[in-house]
Amino acid sequence: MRYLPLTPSDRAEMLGVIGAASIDELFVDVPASARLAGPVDLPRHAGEIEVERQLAKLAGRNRAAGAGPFFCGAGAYRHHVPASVDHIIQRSEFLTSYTPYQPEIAQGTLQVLFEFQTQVAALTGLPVANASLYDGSTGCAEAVLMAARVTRRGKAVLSGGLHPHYAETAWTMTHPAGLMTHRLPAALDDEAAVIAAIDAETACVVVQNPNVFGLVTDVSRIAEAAHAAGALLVVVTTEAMSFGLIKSPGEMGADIAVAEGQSIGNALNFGGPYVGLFACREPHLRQMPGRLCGETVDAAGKRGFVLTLSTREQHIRREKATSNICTNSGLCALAFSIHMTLLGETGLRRVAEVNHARARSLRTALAAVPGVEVLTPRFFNEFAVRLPKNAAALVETLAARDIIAGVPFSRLDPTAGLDDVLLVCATETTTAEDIDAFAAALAEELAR
Amino acid sequence: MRYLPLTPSDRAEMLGVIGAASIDELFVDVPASARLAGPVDLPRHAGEIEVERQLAKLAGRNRAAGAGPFFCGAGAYRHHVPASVDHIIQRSEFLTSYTPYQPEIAQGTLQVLFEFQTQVAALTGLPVANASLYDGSTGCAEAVLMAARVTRRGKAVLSGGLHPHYAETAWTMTHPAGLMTHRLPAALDDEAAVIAAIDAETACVVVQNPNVFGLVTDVSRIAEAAHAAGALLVVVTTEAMSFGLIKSPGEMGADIAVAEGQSIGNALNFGGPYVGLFACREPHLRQMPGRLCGETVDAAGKRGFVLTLSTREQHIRREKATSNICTNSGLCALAFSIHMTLLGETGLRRVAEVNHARARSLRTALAAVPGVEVLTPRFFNEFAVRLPKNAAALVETLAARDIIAGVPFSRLDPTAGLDDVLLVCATETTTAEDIDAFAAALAEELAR
Amino acid sequence: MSVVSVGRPTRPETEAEAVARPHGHGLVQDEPLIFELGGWDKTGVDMEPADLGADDLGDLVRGAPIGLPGLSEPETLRHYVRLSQKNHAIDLAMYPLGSCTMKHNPRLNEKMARLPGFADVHPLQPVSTVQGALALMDQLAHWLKTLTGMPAVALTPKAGAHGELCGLLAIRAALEARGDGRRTVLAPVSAHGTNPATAAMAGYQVVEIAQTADGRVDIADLAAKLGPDVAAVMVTNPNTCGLFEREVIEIARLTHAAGAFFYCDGANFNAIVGRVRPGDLGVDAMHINLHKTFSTPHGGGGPGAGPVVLSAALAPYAPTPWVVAGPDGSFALREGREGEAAAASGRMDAFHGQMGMYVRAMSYMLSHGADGLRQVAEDAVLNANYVKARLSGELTPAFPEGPCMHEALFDDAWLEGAGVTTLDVAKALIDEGFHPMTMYFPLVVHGAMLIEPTETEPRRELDRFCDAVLRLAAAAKAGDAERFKAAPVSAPLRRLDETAAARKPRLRWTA
Amino acid sequence: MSVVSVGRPTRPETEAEAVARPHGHGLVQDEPLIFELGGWDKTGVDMEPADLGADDLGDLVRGAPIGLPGLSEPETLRHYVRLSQKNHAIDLAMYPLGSCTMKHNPRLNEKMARLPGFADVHPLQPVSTVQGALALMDQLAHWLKTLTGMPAVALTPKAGAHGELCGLLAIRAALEARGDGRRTVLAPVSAHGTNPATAAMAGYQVVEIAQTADGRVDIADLAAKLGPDVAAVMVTNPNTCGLFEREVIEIARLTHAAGAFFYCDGANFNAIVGRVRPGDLGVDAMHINLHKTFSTPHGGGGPGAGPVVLSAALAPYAPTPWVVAGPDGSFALREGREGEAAAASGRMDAFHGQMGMYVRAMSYMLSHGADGLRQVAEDAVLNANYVKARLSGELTPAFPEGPCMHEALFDDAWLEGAGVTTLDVAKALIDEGFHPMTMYFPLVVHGAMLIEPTETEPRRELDRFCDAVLRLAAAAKAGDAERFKAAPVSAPLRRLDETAAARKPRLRWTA
Ligand SMILES: Cc1ncc(COP(=O)(O)O)c(C=O)c1O
Ligand SMILES: Cc1ncc(COP(=O)(O)O)c(C=O)c1O
Repeated sequence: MRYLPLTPSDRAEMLGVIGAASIDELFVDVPASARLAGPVDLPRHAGEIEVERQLAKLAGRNRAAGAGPFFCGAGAYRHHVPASVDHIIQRSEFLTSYTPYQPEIAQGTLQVLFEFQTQVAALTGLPVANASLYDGSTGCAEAVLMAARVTRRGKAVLSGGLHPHYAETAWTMTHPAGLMTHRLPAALDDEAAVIAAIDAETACVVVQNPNVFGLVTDVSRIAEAAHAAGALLVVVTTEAMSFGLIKSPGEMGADIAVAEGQSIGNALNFGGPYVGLFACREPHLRQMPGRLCGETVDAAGKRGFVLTLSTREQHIRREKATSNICTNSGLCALAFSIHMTLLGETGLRRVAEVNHARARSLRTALAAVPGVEVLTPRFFNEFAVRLPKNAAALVETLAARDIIAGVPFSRLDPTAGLDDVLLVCATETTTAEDIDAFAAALAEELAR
Repeated sequence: MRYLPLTPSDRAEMLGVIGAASIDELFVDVPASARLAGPVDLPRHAGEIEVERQLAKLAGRNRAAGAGPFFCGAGAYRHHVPASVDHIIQRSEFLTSYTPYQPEIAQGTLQVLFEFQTQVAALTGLPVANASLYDGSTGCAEAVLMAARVTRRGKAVLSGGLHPHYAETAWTMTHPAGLMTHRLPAALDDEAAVIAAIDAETACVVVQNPNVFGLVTDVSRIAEAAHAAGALLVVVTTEAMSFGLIKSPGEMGADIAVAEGQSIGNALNFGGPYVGLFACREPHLRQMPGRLCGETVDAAGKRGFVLTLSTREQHIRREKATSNICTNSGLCALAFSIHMTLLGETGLRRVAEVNHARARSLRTALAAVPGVEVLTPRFFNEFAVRLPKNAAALVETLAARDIIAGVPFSRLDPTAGLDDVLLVCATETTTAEDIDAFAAALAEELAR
Repeated sequence: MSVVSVGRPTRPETEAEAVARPHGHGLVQDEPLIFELGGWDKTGVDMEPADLGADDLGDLVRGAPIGLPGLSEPETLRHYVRLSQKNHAIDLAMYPLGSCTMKHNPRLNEKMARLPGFADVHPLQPVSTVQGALALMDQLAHWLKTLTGMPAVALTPKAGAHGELCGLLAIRAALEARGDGRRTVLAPVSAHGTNPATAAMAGYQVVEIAQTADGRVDIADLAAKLGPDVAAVMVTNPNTCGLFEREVIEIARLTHAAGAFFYCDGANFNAIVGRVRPGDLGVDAMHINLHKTFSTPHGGGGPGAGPVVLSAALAPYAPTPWVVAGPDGSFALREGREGEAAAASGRMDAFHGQMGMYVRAMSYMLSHGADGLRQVAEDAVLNANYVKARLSGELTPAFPEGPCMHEALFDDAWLEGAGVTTLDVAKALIDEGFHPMTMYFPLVVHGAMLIEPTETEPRRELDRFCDAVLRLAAAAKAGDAERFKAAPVSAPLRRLDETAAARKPRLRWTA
Repeated sequence: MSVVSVGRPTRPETEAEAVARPHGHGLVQDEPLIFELGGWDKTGVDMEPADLGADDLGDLVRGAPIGLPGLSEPETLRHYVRLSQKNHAIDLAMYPLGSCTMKHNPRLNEKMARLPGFADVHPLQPVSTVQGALALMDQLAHWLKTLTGMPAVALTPKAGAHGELCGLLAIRAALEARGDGRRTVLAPVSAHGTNPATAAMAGYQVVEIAQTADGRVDIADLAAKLGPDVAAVMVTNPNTCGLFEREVIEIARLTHAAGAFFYCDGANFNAIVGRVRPGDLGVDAMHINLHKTFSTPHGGGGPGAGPVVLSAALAPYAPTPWVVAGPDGSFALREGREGEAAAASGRMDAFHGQMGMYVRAMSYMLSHGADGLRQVAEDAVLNANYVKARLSGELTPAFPEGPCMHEALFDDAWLEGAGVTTLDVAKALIDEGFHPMTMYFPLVVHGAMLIEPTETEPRRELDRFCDAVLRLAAAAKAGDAERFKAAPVSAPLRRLDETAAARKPRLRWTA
């Protein structure tokens, strides 16, 4: 076996040093009834050629987003990641290291995390950011838990513009601790309803911007209402690229900003691994979940970085920890940070503008298709359209024509009664030809 | 431009430090008539997305060997290269370093070269090997030049089993210096003719083993004859994987062994870059072309490695150098050495045996096709067949059926009168299904 | 270009110089923060500007400077390559962090995960266009179920701790389904911090179970604490002392008899994979860290993946989404609470979990096969026992009797009177070229040193490591405490002041 | 796993310690040779054994042990990753090797070259199945011809020196075609060693041309030496002193007037790409090092690629194979001496040259475009002149008058009396974290130091480099020769004994 360096003679000699007659002797503590006599019923080992063949065959049964016209967004976005990002994250020193518990030999990872935190703070417009969570959806749940700790209240108001899967994840991860999630019905713009739902029990209000229908809104009125009621405002962003064009959560009054960072540096990966961005205002720092990297000096006075404030964490505080999270999204955060370093402010704004422009071209093209109604008035790179047909069925029809037309809203929430709503997205990777092909095929199918 | 770090203000400030008013002032030495006023007539710069699209489109117009049944050999071979090989050679420290002229900060490359030389020496069965040449074909020409220097004679006898492109390259690179290449007609086995061609002017005899028809022979009788006449025997091997199964050139009396190392560690790459292996007997060491890495100690007595015997080389000896080669095949040699380290003797022998077995299965399958005659009695992983039709035409026909059937001999030497001969090859990457598909399609086409 | 080496013989080194330059050291490039590299108006990404402005967005457009520097590609490469060289890594030397299973990360896995058919696929594409992805998830599920002897698995948890939560939520849902509102989870003191933290997140109170002198769960104490309010017993097996819970079947029996569920922390599954099936031990739920046992890279802190295998009793309470194999060989996704998902315990995250890790784990499993995985467990245990045997003469094993499993635990009794702590030993190991072992965990042992070599360490590296530890032991016992206090001296930095960092946190760069 | 950091404050470093540990140093793993790692019966490749033996091969089967160790994949990774860290690299810091053009190697190039449609294609596949490869070669040819203003290009040479040979062989063939047996090549003393070595290989005698005081070809001497036996004049432009040959048009005129051909060594094309076309200067043949100007990686010594652009007079004598574009947009290969290839000068290598490098170079060219390539030349020249300007106060520029092109040449006059040589300065630069400049080349300058920053060096790195050189200059002038003699002290090894290596060569490992 190519991954196992011990030779039969190594094994024999080592057993000798140990003083064991056989390897079985080392498993004596296992109850006899549970010791398997031989290999389980699975195939035997295989060489690289064979493994590659099997997996390539499976991969070949998926339609890669880049293989043709493609318009899915709704929480995961196809962006171009520069080749150097993937090159760097594959360096042994980043790929095969652990969480930086021994800072003297982990300054590479630690400095990256410090830079990452600074970038996330800048993007979200908030003063402190952590070193990553699993993804945006679990980050959203953590934000609700954090708000409950900060406010010592038990209710969260979730806007109907929040991604339904985020709302479900928030429910799953917060209800066992006794929190109540008040989820408003799916709606393009429910500012009034959100404000109306805030009460004295409300720990936080969770809104998404741009929301799941792509709508970009000014959430400052909600912020005011929440703050007036002693609640926190959590702003969720599923499309991190929008930070390059849209006012930041911090600028609009968010107390906690949560984002899915996949768009920067990370591939679609059928949904994971992704990277959760998490930032908040300074006073709440010690209620933050996840790892934090801080600056310090070494014994010779040289600047260095360490994981810090770990008394918030499970390995110190155990059941009193701010979260149970341990392994998080280190390498995805690295990829995010590298891509962001390549972009810089100039590049980020440029790419964000291109996304917006492509989405507007897409809107123009789809709006011209008879029967299609564009629902979202202001958007970044995705928006909702109403179709004269069931959206899921239409998506399947177009997929058969090799056009991946977007995400039917019913896929996110089958109970919302929005079966005719389709969410579409365009990014810098979308071409004019892609858009033309989509509009033409859509027009044809709707004309049938 | 993403690869250019200077900003406009950097440029302005730097011109100030230099004391130049404009960049044009730095080009004053260029005759005015030759200063281009603006960019040449080529497209403007392009982002990664755009470049990737253009190149992927071109790549898509080539039939990758791995995309279906594939049987080409004849000097380049499709083998499986473990994923870790390509991973390692992309490490910045290997990829972006220069020839190791400053040994104190190049021990990584130097130790690899020392290990490479040792591996090549072992494989070829000769005591000294160099740090690589461009490829097998230019190595073959260098061997002829070296033999002429060693023997102070001017004629090389080239066996008709030598790859015709090697023979042509040898002619191209040696005739200007006044050497005579006596190239025997293409023949499956021309031992007698080769021996007969040796005379007192003969500097060397060049034979290939396995030869271009795949034939494996015992070249010791030719060695004896050459040595008796005071000539050297150069043994060329285009399929380095065969070293795992076939007696080495050194064991059969070669004075110089030249091989194409592509098979180990390197992709097909449409013909290059490849890596030339070059080894010889000790007394001829100082006539060797190319770089040599040797062991020494540092000022603290620690073992280290340096480029050595460079008085043979162009940068010291100029027109008296043993060759003009400067940049060679460093990274391909690294890939070769890593793959060889992964294989080890056990793995090399195993893979070589599998190659042989697959080729024998291929022979069995093709021999059963009516009208096909197998010409090569003893082979490693490739052999020649005679078809009842023009081989080149048949290869095109089968290509249209997505089977890459091998190399028509006429492609290598259109003048040999062997238009009905097809060279076919199977390796560890060839499956039983590939072979069946080939044999079936061939039978069908021949039956037409 | 060529360099003429004017061959002036170099003069031999003086003794002073030889001392000043410890062997095996090299220059490490200093590297400022990206914010200090002056790239405020640079970018390393070329893109034609958009043909339209964003004026339709009015004052929602971000006006104020964001504060993000950019770098050209050459500068970017240098920044990160320089930083990378300040890290230790598995690929550089042994990384014996107990409980972390720092094993070799095969490069084939990386290559497979990057196939466009896996990497460039959207989680919400029509199911008809992702049949290969679903097939792979189904295959992974089959392997995990077969290896554990369990009937079901929930793939979506993002890491071990998330898997723990998933398992406890299934237990909670199962109890609620029978109207049972139990509020306590029992767990030993030696448990990893995520266990109590997760139990708290899941709404449970944690009660600790005592440990026996030989490092296992105290069955009598367990039996005494089990009662009608206990929802689950959480036990790590092999446990965090590196020992197999001999009485595990009895633990399960007692737990079930009390109407509770048995959650097993499977972080240490590497010790028994292919040799023992948790399903045969009475386990109801167990998370598997794909980033430990199944070789997906730790990446400096993730991503991981924490699938949870479930017993028949818990299977209906798995979270959605999950893959359903159709009779025709096609696959569907159960995403909502329809049909057999009516009792699902919720959704652990937005999509399907960690697909990128599934591919890597599958690539690893196919490579090893049933036979190879069994060998993994054997070699992991052999390596740990070898280290234990080689070090036991000088160090004090926490549990000298009997074999350990995949990791060897020592306490700091051997340092008694030396003026050297476990921390000092760890830092001194850095100067020997190794990553330190896990220290001060588990909490049940004084000054714990937990050494997990994993099966991918060759004999030679184990010996180098043991030799280094034994050298350090001799130095400590010889009274050379100063060396330990000064350590590390060969790392890019000396010891870092963690107290200062926490006292006045500086968590981002400011101008 | 988690680590409790028992926050004992670390004690401040003593002064002695601070000195013993120069800043910016780290541990470098020692690593034996693969032959010393004990892997005589190991392998890192799994493959089912063949179902047939090789008995049909009789005694041609290799019986005796070969002597090749094998290693498992984890051991292999470690071996090479450890070794790699002993190398300097562009990605680590400035690598100002004059004449080598050590510029950034874009990672997009690497990605493109690995597309299966390029990497996994056999050179002898039917032409109908490789139309994309031929199209790429045609496109590369178009770019090279347009950038140089030359009508033809031979792509197949494997590196610069091979390109020189190709060019001289075309010249030779052209002369032979007119029955002209000239036997001399003229080249300046400053020429790179490959020039005379190539001329000798091509069967020519080399006669040196004198150099003027301002570092250019002495036209009078050239004119005097030109005669009926001169086949070619080989001149590097910009030349190896980093200067543009002001009289290049006159050189061409004189050469042609004497019935000879003008070969230009194009290794320094980076200085003028997009700003000057060699075709406008009267050049007949010029090789282009794709691994210099067009950013394909040097890889520790290759592979490179050395396409040769040719004038109309030489075009018929290009070597085969070459690509022929059909009117229908398809491509054919001219492989033998049919048709317009009747006069071809032969075949430079077995297949089509360095396809892998063509893809990388094309990726680089498309990225830069005509505008970006022009900027490349400008920034390369700007950076070199900046270094020259910053260092000229303390060092002695070999040719102080006027600007240099892409590299700045200094002699060692400034070291006069300091007891420090060019070699010492080079080794001392290693301790500053930089790769030394090219030293002792070109031969026309005493103790030459040739500094080529390239356009991919940021201002900040140029300043770091200049500061370091100026610090060293101050130290040398202050009489601190000892420091220079001892250098390097911070590299993985001290100075190596090259004399001993050559005296009794040990060129392979033996047991
Ligand atoms: C015993 C044990 N349980 C649980 C965990 C948590 O796993 P993860 O880090 O994947 O969340 C760990 C990992 O450190 C562990 O060692
Ligand atoms: C001026 C000059 N000419 C020719 C060459 C030879 O090029 P190559 O190394 O690609 O053979 C070089 C490279 O070092 C050079 O600097």
